[in-house]
Amino acid sequence: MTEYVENKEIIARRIARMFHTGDVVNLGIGLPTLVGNYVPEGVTVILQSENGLIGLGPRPEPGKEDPDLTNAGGQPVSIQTGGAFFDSATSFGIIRGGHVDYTVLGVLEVDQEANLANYKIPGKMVPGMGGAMDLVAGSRVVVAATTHLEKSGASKLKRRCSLPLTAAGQVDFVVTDVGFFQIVGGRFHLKEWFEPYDPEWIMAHTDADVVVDDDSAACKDL
Amino acid sequence: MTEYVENKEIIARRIARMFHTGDVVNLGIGLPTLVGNYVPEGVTVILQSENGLIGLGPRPEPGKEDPDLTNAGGQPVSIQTGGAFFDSATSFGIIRGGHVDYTVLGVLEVDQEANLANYKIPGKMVPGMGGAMDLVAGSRVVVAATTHLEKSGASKLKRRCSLPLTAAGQVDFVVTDVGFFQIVGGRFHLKEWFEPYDPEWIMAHTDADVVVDDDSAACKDL
Amino acid sequence: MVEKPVISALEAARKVQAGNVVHVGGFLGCGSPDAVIAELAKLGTRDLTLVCNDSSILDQKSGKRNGVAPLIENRQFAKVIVSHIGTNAETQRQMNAGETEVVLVPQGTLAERIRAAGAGLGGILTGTGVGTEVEEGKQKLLVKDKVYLLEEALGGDVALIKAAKADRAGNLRYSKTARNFNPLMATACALVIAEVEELVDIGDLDPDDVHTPSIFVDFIVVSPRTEARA
Amino acid sequence: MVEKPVISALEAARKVQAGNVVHVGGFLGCGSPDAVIAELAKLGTRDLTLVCNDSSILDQKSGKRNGVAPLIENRQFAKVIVSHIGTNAETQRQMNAGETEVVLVPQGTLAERIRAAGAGLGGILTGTGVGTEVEEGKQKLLVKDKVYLLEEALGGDVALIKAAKADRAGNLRYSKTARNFNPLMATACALVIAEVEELVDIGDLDPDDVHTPSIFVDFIVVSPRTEARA
Repeated sequence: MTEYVENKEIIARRIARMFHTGDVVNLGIGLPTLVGNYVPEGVTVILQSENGLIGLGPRPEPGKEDPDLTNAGGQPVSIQTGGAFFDSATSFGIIRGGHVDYTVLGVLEVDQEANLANYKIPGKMVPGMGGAMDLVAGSRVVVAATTHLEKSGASKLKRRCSLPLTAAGQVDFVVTDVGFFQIVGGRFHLKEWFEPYDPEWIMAHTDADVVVDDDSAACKDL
Repeated sequence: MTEYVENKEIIARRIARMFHTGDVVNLGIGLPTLVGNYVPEGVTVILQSENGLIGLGPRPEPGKEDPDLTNAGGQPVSIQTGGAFFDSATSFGIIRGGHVDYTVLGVLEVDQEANLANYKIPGKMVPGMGGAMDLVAGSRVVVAATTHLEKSGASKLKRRCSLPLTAAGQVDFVVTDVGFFQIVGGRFHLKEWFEPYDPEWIMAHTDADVVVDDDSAACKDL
Repeated sequence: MVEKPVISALEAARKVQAGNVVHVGGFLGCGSPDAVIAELAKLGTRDLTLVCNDSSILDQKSGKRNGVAPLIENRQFAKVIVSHIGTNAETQRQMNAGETEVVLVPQGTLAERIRAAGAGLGGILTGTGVGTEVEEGKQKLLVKDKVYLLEEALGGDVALIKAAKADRAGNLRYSKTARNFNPLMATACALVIAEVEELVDIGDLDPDDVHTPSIFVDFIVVSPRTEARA
Repeated sequence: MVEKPVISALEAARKVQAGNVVHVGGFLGCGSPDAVIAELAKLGTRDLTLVCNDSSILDQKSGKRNGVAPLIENRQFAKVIVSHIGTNAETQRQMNAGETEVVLVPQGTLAERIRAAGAGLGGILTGTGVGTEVEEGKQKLLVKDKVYLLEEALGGDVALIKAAKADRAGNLRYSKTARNFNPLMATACALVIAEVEELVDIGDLDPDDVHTPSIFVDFIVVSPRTEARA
């Protein structure tokens, strides 16, 4: 059977294809940030950053950083022409009010009931939820971005999350480095698989109910 | 006995003396607006207008009116240097949040339980409450400004309001053209009387419980 | 940034469908989208629900009318949700005659209910209206020994708002007290149409000075200020 | 307009009393009142409750620290109410050791709870946290078939905020993402101290461009930007 090799780039590439011009997108820290690098030419998305801006731009050249202009990870960024700044209540009004089309975020676990856990490992690591709970509860479409397997080989996709939830029943899509999944009716529907992995491999390496629909297919030229 | 002669100016004059420099004050439409004309020299109050500004200034000269700059009655006004504009949610955040020190407003009825009615006469006149309910519920100090008697001779100060209430138990002071009242413990305490009226006259012409405290006195040089 | 379609006042008015809940900005006519309102009055679209601070000024004696008054006169609203109708006797007449349903909401509560809809909140707890007719039929909650009314979010289908200036992306700036309910309504409706006096290029507005970020605005109508407004 | 007292960072820090609930602006140190924090750290005032977006950055390896980190290191807080402690391992250590009580609040809920306190609301209904540990001990309400948590207003005794510019009346303007929680906290505390980089005359700020109106601000501390901040 195919050996699993972690591939974050393919996850970012596939998610970036979900967007259309004009979509408002919030990209979480870490892997989701990579998504911004792969938005197809001709598609203009508008990045929201929950610390208070619309029109997030790239990191400035060294020496041009402004301490008053950072992203939600505290890193120096820029703002695109036509962007806007606002306070945290307005920022989360945008998020909670459904004005963000897509939120992409990393997970510790995601399950077939559309639950997501990513803010706490009791007794071990408690970074806090930051803006994640609002983003998952409020965004129109929630995309979980994750490698398919842990370093240990365990499936990140679960029947039921064991860690404290970030939000219940809010995840719409899960994109891993083996496939593209939609959660519907308490199951992971494998809509696309990324070769060399195939449905058989994926079912064998996912600790949850995976359904392969009639219209599912291999995803080409990622 | 002294004959009652309506005198709105004396009401406005007495209320204007309540303020200290820096107080944030909202003046209702009609009689309360007059209060602004009598603020003592050396006292600088900051007028809030619920339609969205701090630093309300006088009506501009004819021909200098700006259709984008009005008071809560829709009349052309100006803004003082150092003022600020904001939206209606912020404006009522200021009001409800206790950031307005004094609200002065007219009444149809005010009673000894500190209730106030000024927005509706069922079946007859229903202008609506506008911002009055928030102003009375939210301001630190609520001052009811009213002539003491109706044209009919009936007392505006009541044991219990008969009209629908604007707010329950929120009025602190009532200033009429015969005296200055504080509401405490379910009674009108006459703190000052305006000559030629005296406590005897006032008790005889008020349809409510009026108490004259030991420190009450005639108000001189109004 | 993505440019927003610039349409005519008539095209804007056509986007309002019979039966819609329509939020209209303005305070006694100050900051109301007059060009779009004029076209909507001509179209005569009916059975609308109005959410607005007030029913504007309609003075039959002086002939003065502004804001939503032409729509009230036309009886285009089945229901109006406002804080004040005292400057428009026709609204009161329609209410008394049972022709139009009038719901009076305290102004601060109205502002927060609209904001709540835009911000994805189910509602807010306010002390305003406790002990008055406003509390009828509402849930009362005790928080830290104080009684509050639960007031529910109030969203809408279409927001017709007015700003002084837009850039082509749809970022807005309001002028003075013409701001009032406009920025709140921009967040609270499925479709948002901004009538503006001036359209500028993307980049002409300082990102620190944008009052309504572009993402809230769907369409722009340009209607320069005329003498008639003053 | 009335001028506000301009005081030193030390005088400002002295206004914070042991046991106070202190709101501190800033997001991972961006937009935090560093001069006042430095003096408060020197004073060592204890048993404080912190309300802040996060416990700032404290990286023992690189030596990088910002925002409220010096106060955390000093153990001046009996309790911290924040959305995130992941960039300050010392907060987590104190929490695990039972030295400091840590209350984690979703960031949007934290922002709204602070705003609610400033706006005189008892609380707000949010869908955030439903079905998670955040809902424990909270009232759940059903509005239009959706479940919401009742989240209560969160005010404070003192707000230590940071703005780019103040006029002498206390009107404030923030810069870029250094705005964050600062304007909310300015409304929510009994005493508000604004640290600013630049003080200008009354009249120098356009009333349409004021981010925090003067009436919210009690004291101004002027602390020009230094290279150290960048």
